[in-house]
Amino acid sequence: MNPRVAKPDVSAAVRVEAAAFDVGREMALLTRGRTDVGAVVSFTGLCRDEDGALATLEIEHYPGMAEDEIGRVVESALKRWPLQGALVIHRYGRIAPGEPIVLVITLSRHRSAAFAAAEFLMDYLKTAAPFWKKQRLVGDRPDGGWVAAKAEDDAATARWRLPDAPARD
Amino acid sequence: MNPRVAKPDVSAAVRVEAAAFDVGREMALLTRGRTDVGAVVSFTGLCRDEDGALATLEIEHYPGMAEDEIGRVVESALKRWPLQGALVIHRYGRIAPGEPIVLVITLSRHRSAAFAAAEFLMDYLKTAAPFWKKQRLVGDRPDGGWVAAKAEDDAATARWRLPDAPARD
Amino acid sequence: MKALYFAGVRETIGLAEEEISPPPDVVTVGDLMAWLGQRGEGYADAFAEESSIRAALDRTHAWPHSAIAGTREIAFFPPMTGG
Amino acid sequence: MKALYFAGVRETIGLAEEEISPPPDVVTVGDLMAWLGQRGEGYADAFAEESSIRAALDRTHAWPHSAIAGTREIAFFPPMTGG
Repeated sequence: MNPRVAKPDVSAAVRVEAAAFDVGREMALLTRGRTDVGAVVSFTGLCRDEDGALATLEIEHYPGMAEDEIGRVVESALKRWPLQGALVIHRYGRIAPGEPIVLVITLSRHRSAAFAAAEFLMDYLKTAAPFWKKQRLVGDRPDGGWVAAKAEDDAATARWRLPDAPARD
Repeated sequence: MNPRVAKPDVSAAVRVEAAAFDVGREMALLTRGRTDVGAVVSFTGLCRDEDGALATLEIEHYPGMAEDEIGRVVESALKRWPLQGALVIHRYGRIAPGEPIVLVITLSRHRSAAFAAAEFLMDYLKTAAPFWKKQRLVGDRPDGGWVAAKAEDDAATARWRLPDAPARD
Repeated sequence: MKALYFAGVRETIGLAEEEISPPPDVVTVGDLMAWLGQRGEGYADAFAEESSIRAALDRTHAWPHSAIAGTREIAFFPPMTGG
Repeated sequence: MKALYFAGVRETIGLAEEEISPPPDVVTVGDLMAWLGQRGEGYADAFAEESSIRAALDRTHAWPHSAIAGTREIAFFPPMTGG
């Protein structure tokens, strides 16, 4: 999915894919030929090995809704901050420790908007995008179960809630 | 300068250089072979053309102090947040619109520390690192003068001040 | 109506998707969860705790009180852990 | 003591660096700015407004009230605009 926004010079894209991404390449594509962008913020989420315990992560997702939901979060960010671009990539499938899982890139004239929007996007992705992580462990008992949702992630999302926005749960 | 920090698995580096940098390459070098990092945040500051008015930016710096001062700010960030790495690159000399000027990368297990430290580093760089920008304009009057410091940058820095830290001015 | 199950819900029920035809007195997402909970052991386990399940109606997050009328696709899943 | 001037201060004075030997009654950075301000027209302009000048003693930010005793290198420059 590639929800183009009507505003000129704003490129927004959402990708949900199995393949690994290249942060430098994505950033170069977003800024190529542009001389109006002042600030580029990127967030890359990597798979940690949990001190050697984790063999791989398996990420399940809800095809269709994953793209739609991330697209809605990107639209909110574009309404809330003067962004010149936003890209979100979220992987699914089997991911090894050290590999990237999620990428958020924001472009703006000034740094404060780019930082705030990138953090907002990540906080919402964590709690609203339909992805679930299962751990495969090293050793005899490989089933590490589903990763539990964290209350701190809900709290991180809640702080972006506008006074007039209805609570989600 | 490359101020290695005694803590294991924390790599901190500061570079002040004329050459352009490659964000993807720097990020890959910082995370290569690591499986303990969960979050990588990057900030790239680009030269804007000011709606076509700017031909080039000339960045003057104070050699020696620039590295030292950025190094001190990096040390503060490492004390304040549980970072696994930090890199700051600041360019000097002639820079064309669209080119990168400054790069901050932070590594941490969790995203909130990586985001906060990257924003802290940028805010302090803006007001404390000895760099000055001069504008060369398009057209008959190329001397666009020195860029003036912004009150909003001082305000951005001030919000990180700890209650017991002395004000700087 | 198509029902989709993801992650722990899918594993507990033992199904990824199925066609369902709830009776007319099943009006809300919460009603549907109660109705599905009576279809067998896996279902009973999956829907035992309403607060640990999330639902989406036609790929948009929904609440237990959301009305299901007109929905083509309903999905049930645990709290999300992406990012 | 070596004095360094950067950016607008360097241009206004017309010098990037020089050796200076302030008299013993020049104790603070502020004193030094007043003393330098009397060395000629460029200096007078450069140091006319104390609040628009920043100083560093041996490559560390300093204040007008900072003592200059023991300093090998002092630098004067406008508020910084890096990043």
